[in-house]
Amino acid sequence: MRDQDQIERVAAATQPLPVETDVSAPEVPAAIHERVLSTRQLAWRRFKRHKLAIASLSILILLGLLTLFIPLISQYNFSQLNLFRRLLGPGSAHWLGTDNLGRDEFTRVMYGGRISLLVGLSVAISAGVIGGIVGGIAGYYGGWLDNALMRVTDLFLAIPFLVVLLIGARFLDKFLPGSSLVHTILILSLFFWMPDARIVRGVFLSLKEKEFVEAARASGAKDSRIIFYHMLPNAMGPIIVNATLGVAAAILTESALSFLGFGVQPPTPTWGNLLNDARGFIKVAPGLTWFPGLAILLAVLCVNFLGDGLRDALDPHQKLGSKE
Amino acid sequence: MYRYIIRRLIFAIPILLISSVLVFAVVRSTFDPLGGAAINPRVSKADIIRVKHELGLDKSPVQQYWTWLTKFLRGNWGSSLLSDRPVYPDIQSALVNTIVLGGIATAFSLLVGVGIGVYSALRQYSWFDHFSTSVAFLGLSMPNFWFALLLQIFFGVYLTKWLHLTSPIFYTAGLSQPGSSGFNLIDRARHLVLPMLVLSVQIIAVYSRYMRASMLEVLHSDYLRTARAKGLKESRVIVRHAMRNALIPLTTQVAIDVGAIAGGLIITEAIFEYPGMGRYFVDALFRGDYQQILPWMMVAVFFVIIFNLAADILYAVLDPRIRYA
Amino acid sequence: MSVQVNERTEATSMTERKPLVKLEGVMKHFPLTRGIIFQKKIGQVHAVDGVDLEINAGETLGLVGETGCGKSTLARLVMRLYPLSGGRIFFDGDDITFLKGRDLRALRRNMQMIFQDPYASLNPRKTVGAIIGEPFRLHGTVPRNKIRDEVRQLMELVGLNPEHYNRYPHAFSGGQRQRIGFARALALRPRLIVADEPVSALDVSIQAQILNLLEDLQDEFNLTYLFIAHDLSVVKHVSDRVAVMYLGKIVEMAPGDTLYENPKHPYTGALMSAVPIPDPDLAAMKKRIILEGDVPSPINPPSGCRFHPRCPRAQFPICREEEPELLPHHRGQVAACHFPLEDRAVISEEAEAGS
Amino acid sequence: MKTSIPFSGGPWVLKSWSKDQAVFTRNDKYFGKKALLDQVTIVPRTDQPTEIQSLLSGEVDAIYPQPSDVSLIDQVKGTPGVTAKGTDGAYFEALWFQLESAPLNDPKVREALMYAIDRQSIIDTIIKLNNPNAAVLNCGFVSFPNIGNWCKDQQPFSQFNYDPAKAKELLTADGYDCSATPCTKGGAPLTIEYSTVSTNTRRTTTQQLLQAKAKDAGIQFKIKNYEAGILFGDIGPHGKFTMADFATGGSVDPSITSSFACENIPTSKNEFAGGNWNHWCNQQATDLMHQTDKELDPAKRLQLFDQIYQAEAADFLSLPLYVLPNVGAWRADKIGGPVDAYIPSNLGMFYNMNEWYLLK
Repeated sequence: MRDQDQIERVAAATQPLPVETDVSAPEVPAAIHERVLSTRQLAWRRFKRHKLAIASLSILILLGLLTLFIPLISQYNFSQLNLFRRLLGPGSAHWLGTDNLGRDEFTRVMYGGRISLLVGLSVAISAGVIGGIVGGIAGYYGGWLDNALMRVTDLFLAIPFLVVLLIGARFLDKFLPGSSLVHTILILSLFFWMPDARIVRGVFLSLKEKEFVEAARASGAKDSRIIFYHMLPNAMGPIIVNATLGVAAAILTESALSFLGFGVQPPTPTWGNLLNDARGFIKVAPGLTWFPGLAILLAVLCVNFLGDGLRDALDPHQKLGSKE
Repeated sequence: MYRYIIRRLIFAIPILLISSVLVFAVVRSTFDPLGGAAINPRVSKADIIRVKHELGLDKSPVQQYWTWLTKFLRGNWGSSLLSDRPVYPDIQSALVNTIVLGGIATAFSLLVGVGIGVYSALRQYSWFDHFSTSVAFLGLSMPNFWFALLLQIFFGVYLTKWLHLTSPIFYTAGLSQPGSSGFNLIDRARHLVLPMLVLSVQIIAVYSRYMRASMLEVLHSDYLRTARAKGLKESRVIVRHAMRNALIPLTTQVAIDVGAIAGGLIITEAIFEYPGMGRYFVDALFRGDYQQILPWMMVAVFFVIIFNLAADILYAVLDPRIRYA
Repeated sequence: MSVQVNERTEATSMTERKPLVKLEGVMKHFPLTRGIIFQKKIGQVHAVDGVDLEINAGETLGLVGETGCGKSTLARLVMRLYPLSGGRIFFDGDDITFLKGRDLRALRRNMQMIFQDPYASLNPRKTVGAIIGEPFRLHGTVPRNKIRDEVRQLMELVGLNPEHYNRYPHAFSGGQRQRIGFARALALRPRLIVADEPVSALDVSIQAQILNLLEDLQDEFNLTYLFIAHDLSVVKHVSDRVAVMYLGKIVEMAPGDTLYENPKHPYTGALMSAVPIPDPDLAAMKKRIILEGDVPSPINPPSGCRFHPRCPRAQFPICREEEPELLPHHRGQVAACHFPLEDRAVISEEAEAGS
Repeated sequence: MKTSIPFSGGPWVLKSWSKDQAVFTRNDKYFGKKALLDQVTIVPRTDQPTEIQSLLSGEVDAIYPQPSDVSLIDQVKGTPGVTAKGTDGAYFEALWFQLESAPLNDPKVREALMYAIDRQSIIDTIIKLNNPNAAVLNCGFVSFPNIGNWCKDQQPFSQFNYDPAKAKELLTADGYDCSATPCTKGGAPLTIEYSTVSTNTRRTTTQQLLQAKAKDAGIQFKIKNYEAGILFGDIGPHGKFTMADFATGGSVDPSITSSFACENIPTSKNEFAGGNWNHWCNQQATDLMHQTDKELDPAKRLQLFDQIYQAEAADFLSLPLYVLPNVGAWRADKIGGPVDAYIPSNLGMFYNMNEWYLLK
């Protein structure tokens, strides 16, 4: 009971919502006469009922495509200057106007979105991988290893998060040369994995006691196969939900870092540093403040709704047909 | 229970010590202690060597750590290399300011968040529930520095201009009116409103969602059904039984959050020029002032550890299911 | 394939002289710890506390006892799913107590397990085909491209529709799931199958089908079963010999009929009295013995005879101080009791005395 | 400085001082012109946007910010009663080259770089936002550019105007292949690392501007920025940069030996305390520097400095960009007096606060 609560507490401490992770039987036995559906199909069915999540997913896909194909859509390059057309308002030539160096704001917001989304996704994925490994090992082997790993996790959770990010950025700058984009992703992933680790550990602790894991061992499966082939797929639901919410948190954190002047450095635009650049023109060209801000809001909102929908879909407590 | 608490307290000491080693190692290896001095062209080579010796930077890392720790514990926190101001009084006042801001924001958010959460849970799927859920999502997804920026420009520039005021209704920077001395409640409040608002948006969103979830869980539990079946008044069922139990997880969450406040208001403080811990840290970081960063980190980490401990103990005290021998 | 068959015939002939599985003083203690980083051992659960047992090739050994008596732990010890705290296990004459890694996995080909909970023992994320086929993949006994056919054959063998190869476990009923578990256990053609309460989670109507299936399979594959249950009537139905376990120890072991007719240990007697009897006359004669008190905690098992706090025949101080040994009574019957029950009809007499 | 009040001469007495504000009151014992205001409070603000914000909202009455890439004049426009003024300041901003780091260890590349940098566009786009009269800076680096004669007539850097074609020509002559952008030599693209203070938006905007412009000259700038503490505490002294943008000031009576002489190249020998971050070692110039330190006659010193300037330009030591503007803005509806008198000076806008008064 404690563990479960701990997971929820910690999850809530580091991300927007308390995650109602499931660590019990991940299956709802379908009555035999029902049409036989795979777990995935059942999840998809539940997901489809979540209108907001569907809408969010569509918006995100659209946004993703826009940012990916922005070189084809826009006639401008994100770094292309036009010093004669600076700080223009929105218009037909420049949909969202231009910035202080006469660069097309629409192109920059989209390109910035590409970087921000890239950061969000990479961070969520690598955090998921780190957390999955740490939590998996801790949950599977238990004992002193579990204790040691969980104390490390606690330690990472305990240190003020942004402080470590700021100091960590410096640390990397000093000891590991590389682009600020890679640094930002590295640093963020290094401080986003703890909720994943806790969730995976919780799921593994309960799965470990499941007979199908014993059955696998009795069949002669190695630890690695049991962990990755048998247990991990059963932990995927909570991991995916958490990773989704992690994308949102990573986008917000990256933009905050950039806003403070850390994070991804110009000329690579991100939503955060676009906003930071816009501050000096808030009266002259308010659009420069509004558009990147709204873009962050929209993207993060959609990711959060998507995460919510996924939680509903992947949470096996929820039976198909019941209205909850 | 007392033994548990005492054991946890004793246990916190090695954790604090280990943290201090880590803090020292990380800060020492990341920052050049004299990096700040090097900015100043007037500092001579001889001075640097002298200061190096004074600070004991020519000794072994273990000796350095030990000297630093013993001094730190005795209250000798050193002085900033750049301004030569002693660090202790500045961190103290910064800490007080941050606790004031964080405390008020947390208290306010708790009040609003719990209210919204409980009401949403009681009226699940009502328009209020849907509305508050949507607003909570909006709050969670809002980049808070952006929100702060919008608030600043609205209250600071536009509203002041439209209403032909000489000073804004809510100030956009600082702690008190420049030049004022002493404490003026109204002035202080006018400075606190905007940063508090920015902080609260997210906390309210988290707490209300959290409260709603745990309240729903309690409402669907067997013992509550039993309480109802016993014929208790609905209001009593809600307040005495449901809310009390639903508040348990939130309480520990709040304890953890409060611990993080000491080091965690960096963005809000930076934007609102609020002279708290976050601002102190960012200033020190920008200048690379090792002498300021080290004690700051220790204070922040100390708070986190202590409040995490408090959360654990609170949890043990509040949750009757858990009994530690 | 042919080589394997040869081996088996040879092995079978050998085990006529030797038991297939032999347990010597097997113990399993689970430590109870406290503390976060520095764990202090504050006690241990004596789940299995010195068990000697032999399972002969081709027989079915039933193991009964109340919930929590350690029978499931014993099953897992035999399967080497847990490390032992003490004692030795021999399989086919070889000491397997300390097998590890590759050797241990190789042993799995010879012994398999069937689990109690048909819902928990199948990985919900894998198709039936993947579940049954996994042993083949793990041990490479069947070429990859043949696995599918082999699995379908197994499904047919246990009474499943091979068409359902690609379905997920949630689409099956409890009985069907247990059949899937059998198919998985049989895939490697093991010599020993440890069945841990294989029918206790099933409807009574399905129990019989499954038990019959077990018997059919035993004949067909010359299997040896360690059959665990808390339901004596089921055990008696399938077992050649029955061992009774109480608080981590075997208290009595005998051929099924002997045990039923002439229990020696008062605990067995009490268990037997709870078995429903199809003959109404006999049933009328019989009185149920209700044991008083709870099962004592395995953390702190009673001294001497572990049954003494609940035993209606206990005499002090001997029962409290001296641990009884397993002594032979009738042919093939052993029991550990200072004051064993007298032959026959004792049950009702005891019951009257007790009431 | 110590927390004890450090000084109290002049027209003001420091009443209290903390990290958040410094309060000055009139020094009634001052021998000169007594201050007209009873009390003045100085408060810190992070950056120019915030300072402007505070002025516009009426929270402060006068600001004297570090200019960023923000249009002070445009931002203030439209708020009646607020006046802004920008002039040349006392510091100058330049691109500094670390002469020992590739590819800038090749003088030809440095020469081409001089023509690849569009200084005029920096002035037009960024500096004029704060100082409408700004112009490209062309003299050497020794003193306050607008004080005294040190930077008056000599304009050794005026020859370097943005000319991408010429830059490419020079590079081609140096063995670079400029058929594609960026130019390449032996397959390796011509990339120059360009560093500055990451939190200074004026500089990062300049950077992006120059990066785009240099592309036309076949040169690729790779941007690698640091916080001030790292750039000036670690990267600069240890010579870990290739090209960096930062400001420097001189003194009224300059000596440049510590900044440019051979012996002041930071090395492990002098514990990296030397001021010659450019690693420029021109023995002739160093000798001239030593002479200037001994020369007492200002006219002769000026001549010697001129020779050093020439050597700087000839060695493509660095490229001066602009004089950092001094900007100030104040509520003209509230404050009277010669508020803007000292904005252009190195003494700062608040130097004559004692002559300011409140309008009723």
